[in-house]
Amino acid sequence: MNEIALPPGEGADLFTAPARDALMLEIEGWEGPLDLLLDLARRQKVDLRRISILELVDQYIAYVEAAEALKLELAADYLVMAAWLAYLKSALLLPKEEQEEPSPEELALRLQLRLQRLAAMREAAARLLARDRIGRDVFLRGAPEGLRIGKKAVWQADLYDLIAAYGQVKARNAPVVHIVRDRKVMTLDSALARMSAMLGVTLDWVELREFLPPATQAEWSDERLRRSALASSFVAALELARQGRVEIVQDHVFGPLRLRSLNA
Amino acid sequence: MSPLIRALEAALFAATQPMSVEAIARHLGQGEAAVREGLRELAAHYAGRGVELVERGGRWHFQTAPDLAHLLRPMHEEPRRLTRAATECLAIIAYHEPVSRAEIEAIRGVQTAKGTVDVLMEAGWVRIAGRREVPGRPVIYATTPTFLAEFGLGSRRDLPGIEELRATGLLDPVDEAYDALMGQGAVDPNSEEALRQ
Amino acid sequence: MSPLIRALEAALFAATQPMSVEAIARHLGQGEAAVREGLRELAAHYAGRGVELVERGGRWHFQTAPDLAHLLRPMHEEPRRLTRAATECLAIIAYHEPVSRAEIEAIRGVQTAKGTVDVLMEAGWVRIAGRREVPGRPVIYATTPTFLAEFGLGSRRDLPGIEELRATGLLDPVDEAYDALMGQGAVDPNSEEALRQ
Repeated sequence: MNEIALPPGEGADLFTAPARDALMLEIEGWEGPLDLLLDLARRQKVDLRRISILELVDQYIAYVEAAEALKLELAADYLVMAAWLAYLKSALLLPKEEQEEPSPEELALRLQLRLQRLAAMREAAARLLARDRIGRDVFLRGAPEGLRIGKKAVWQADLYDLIAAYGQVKARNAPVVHIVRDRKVMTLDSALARMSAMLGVTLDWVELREFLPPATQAEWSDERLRRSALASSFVAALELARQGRVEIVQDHVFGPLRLRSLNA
Repeated sequence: MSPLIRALEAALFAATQPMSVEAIARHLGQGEAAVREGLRELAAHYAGRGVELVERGGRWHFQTAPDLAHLLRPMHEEPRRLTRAATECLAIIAYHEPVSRAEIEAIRGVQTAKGTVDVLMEAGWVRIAGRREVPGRPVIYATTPTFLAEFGLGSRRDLPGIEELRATGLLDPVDEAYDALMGQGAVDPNSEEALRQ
Repeated sequence: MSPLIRALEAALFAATQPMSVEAIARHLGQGEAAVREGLRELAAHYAGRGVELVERGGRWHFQTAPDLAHLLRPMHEEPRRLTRAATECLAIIAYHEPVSRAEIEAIRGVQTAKGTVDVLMEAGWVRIAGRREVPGRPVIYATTPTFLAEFGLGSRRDLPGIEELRATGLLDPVDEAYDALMGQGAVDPNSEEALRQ
């Protein structure tokens, strides 16, 4: 911990006017405030564990102020960092008993640890790139004959397997047996016969519904059966009209259908 | 080993095409006579090894020894029967493509291991046909032209329809899963008779 | 020259990718121990020549000697340069793997564009290594054997300076490093003074 600080004076002259101009030229060069901080820290030309955080804060804030003076547009995160560093600086300068948690010493140390880690990775990246890289420093065989590696499983199946499998899936999972409940219906034939017979005894207009068996009869009381009878009777009426044996009128849409025998 | 020989060896190894003596000399900044001499020496070094340095039509290149050609070919092909799970999967993809794994599972009624579809892709019968634009963007699978060719199908329309499967009895419940579903109690006494015959 | 050595030499010359001992043994129908022994012998034979046999991430391949780069570079296209962001990302993944995007960003102090990690994955250097079992289950990244091969690393232990970085705690997250420092109880009152300078 006692390595954090820098002997007074050292590094103080590093941030002079010409350096500031040079710094400005690099404005596009930084990847965010941490990157800029690291660069500034390095300008202190000491081990990162020995940098002066206060020094660094001053340098950073000076940079941001200079950028503002030059009317350079700084991304918001640079300003956020500047505000945070200003807070850190004032906290560091406050008497200890007025400090809140976390302590400014902790914040400063954490910042320093972050800078060390970024610096370490930056150096690692440079060392990584300096290695003998394939395609740049060392080269592989330019025209390898190629090698087919390992066992090749030749999967076998034929169309029968395929459709049999599909059949099994269907048999297993689709509803296997369709049970259609035995439901009474009036067939078209019986509707035709009934309608023909009834038309034979009257020359008047008769509404379609009157051809249906009366609901009072027990066997025709089922509503679903009556709907079947209505549908079959309707189709029977159309059939008789097609044969030219009846005419059909309907006064308005959805109005009652009336039939009259033509060959009386 | 002389620097020239090392350079020749590296240059010919890395070259994408056979190189003429002139090209090598130019690249390495050496005289052609020295290069020719070096090539002879290098060829002698490799003689009888697994790799040889050979001249063909005035150009030099490395090649693997001809007697080892069998090592470069595929090993042996191992015919393997497709598992039932994989066959069902393939069938569902063929009938329903494009279809996601979840949809395959819904149709099969059982979980389908990722490896099952992988086997079908390895066989060249199934391909990834994109993603379904629904939450999770699941990958969807379809069959390949190879599949049609190997299964003797002109197109997917040639796959027998459900009615045809039913007609051939392929939809008849034949497997244990069905019995399990139906419950043993529901077995028609006649069929038990039949089974005992 | 033994038949095994010849076969090894031919197979590795012909291979389009680095090969593991297992793959070579399987391909040649040899025992792994014999293959390992043969590889050592072959590597010794090539040591100092224009071409070398090297092991990278458990896989073996031939490559030209590094000191001949100046002769061969003019004959080859230079690989695409990496951006600084991509290089840093790659280093962070390599030294910290497996690592999530948030962890990369914590070290770099900036958001990492989605494309940056994608470029590394497209290059075949980085792969998705699963998910971290923390809230949000972030994807975690790690390097590939291709990365080791392309950067001439026998294994991750060969990453430049990794032992030193590990020993000095520079690969630990800031929180851990902070706690470690505090845990030592070695808070020097002078340091607080120093910070206020």
